[in-house]
Amino acid sequence: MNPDVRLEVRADPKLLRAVRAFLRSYLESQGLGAEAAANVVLAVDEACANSIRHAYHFSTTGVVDLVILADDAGLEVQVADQGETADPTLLRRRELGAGEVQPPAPGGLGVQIMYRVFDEVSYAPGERGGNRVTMRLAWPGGAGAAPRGGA
Amino acid sequence: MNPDVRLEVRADPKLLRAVRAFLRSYLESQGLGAEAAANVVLAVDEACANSIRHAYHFSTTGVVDLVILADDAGLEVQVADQGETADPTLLRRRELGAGEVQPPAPGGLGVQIMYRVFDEVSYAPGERGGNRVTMRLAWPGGAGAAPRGGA
Amino acid sequence: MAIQTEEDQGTWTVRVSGEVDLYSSPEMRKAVVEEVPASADVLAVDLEQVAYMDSSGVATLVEGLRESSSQNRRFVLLRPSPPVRKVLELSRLDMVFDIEEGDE
Amino acid sequence: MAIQTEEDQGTWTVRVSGEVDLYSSPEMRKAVVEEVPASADVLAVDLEQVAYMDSSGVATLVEGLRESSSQNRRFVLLRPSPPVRKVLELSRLDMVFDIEEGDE
Ligand SMILES: Nc1ncnc2c1ncn2[C@@H]1O[C@H](COP(=O)(O)OP(=O)(O)O)[C@@H](O)[C@H]1O
Ligand SMILES: Nc1ncnc2c1ncn2[C@@H]1O[C@H](COP(=O)(O)OP(=O)(O)O)[C@@H](O)[C@H]1O
Repeated sequence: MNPDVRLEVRADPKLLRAVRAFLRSYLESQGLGAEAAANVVLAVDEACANSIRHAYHFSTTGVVDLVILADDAGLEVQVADQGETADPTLLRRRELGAGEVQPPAPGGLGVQIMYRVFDEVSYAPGERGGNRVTMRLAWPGGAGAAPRGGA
Repeated sequence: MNPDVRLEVRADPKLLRAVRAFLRSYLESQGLGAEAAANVVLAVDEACANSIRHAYHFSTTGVVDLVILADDAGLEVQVADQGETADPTLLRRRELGAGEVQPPAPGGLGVQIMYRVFDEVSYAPGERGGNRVTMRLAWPGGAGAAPRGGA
Repeated sequence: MAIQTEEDQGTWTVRVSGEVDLYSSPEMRKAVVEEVPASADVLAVDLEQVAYMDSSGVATLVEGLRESSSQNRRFVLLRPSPPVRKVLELSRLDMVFDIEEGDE
Repeated sequence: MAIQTEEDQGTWTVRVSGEVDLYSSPEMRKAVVEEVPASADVLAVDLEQVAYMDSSGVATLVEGLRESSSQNRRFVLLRPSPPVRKVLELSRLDMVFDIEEGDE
């Protein structure tokens, strides 16, 4: 896969809207349906928001680094920061067992959304500190099935 | 000025739409009016299209590199490529004298659009070949007059 | 994002429109957590015009729900738009809220 | 971008919608330069639904104009949208085209 795009954004919550606009248009041009695209946009936004909040603690001098790759099989998005490295136990997939009810807590949602939207999510500490999350999604309908190449 | 965004896009015409969507949303969040924003989007798109066409000759392995900076005074956008360096005589501002009529030729429009939209446009050959164009615009209404910080 | 508020016979309605995200959710928090009049028996958050909501928006709604419970106030989400429904579902919190679809 | 064509009493109408840019203008070129039937006396390019046009779109319209002149065919732009007007103006080519605003 050759990266289609690399996007380095100052860690400013105000810039997230433009990142989402980019992604929506990009995913549409890749032929991904609007609903699936909306989910991807949400999950990537959550990853960026986590870098801003938890890695940089809202210091807007930090940079959030997105890499977007696509081929006939699927999509890969990487989101990296050079802030405070996360406690790995907080980054695990959690699913509710039968009969369990999600306690309505106001936190702990973003990472689980990423797991639920993408087929694969893996976190790694950055080379020089920070965090990198790599998220992969097969195009719906199987390899090369999405009508990529659409206008 | 600290850069808000750096965007490296594969030199594929199909990706320009997403770049425009990013810019539109970014300029709106900077408080620039819709009409002025549309002009900026057009001029930046012309610079990117020139890198794809003239520097890379549509070879999609090239990369177009955008840097976007803003402060209270204005906006700066840089578009760079590492392709074939342009003949500088083709990059000059041309204005029609009184009574002159633009010959309706199908080329030679993009660079002049950039000069007409931005306050300052300057071309320089890249450090290792290629081209870099730097475009600056004061926010309409004078220093800090644009209602920046809007949602 | 934009917020409009309205009072009608003990029901305090907060109408949210646009995109609710890390940048804008603090403003929504003011409206659904901090600035609800003590006299309100019902807090209704109208989400029909919300084009986007992230988990910080969901977290804010959870705070509004908790705060309302502690005040014995009913907390209801009115006509959540498809993107709101989706993020609630992905957060596994769609069953936690009192959701109304009708015309108020 | 999407293209629709229609023939009516010697007038060939090409209706363009969406965004015309470096990626999509080759398709518009087909419709306004290559695939116009020889029988057409008038080529009308309807630009009312064009949300964006760059200079490659303008260059394509100039080609259509030239090609039409050489065929003794009238070339007219119908109801150009504000973004089309803007790029024609910035290209200093707004006076070159025959522009019609009316209902055809
Ligand atoms: N990029 C990151 N940098 C540092 N810590 C992170 C990062 N992403 C996630 N975390 C950690 O993982 C936790 C869970 O994240 P999340 O599921 O998004 O919920 P929340 O952000 O509401 O806490 C965060 O509280 C934080 O401690
Ligand atoms: N990034 C670039 N790389 C190489 N050449 C360029 C670049 N930008 C502009 N040029 C040169 O400048 C000329 C004028 O560009 P422009 O005004 O956009 O018109 P057009 O693209 O229709 O020729 C181009 O034909 C090309 O020779």
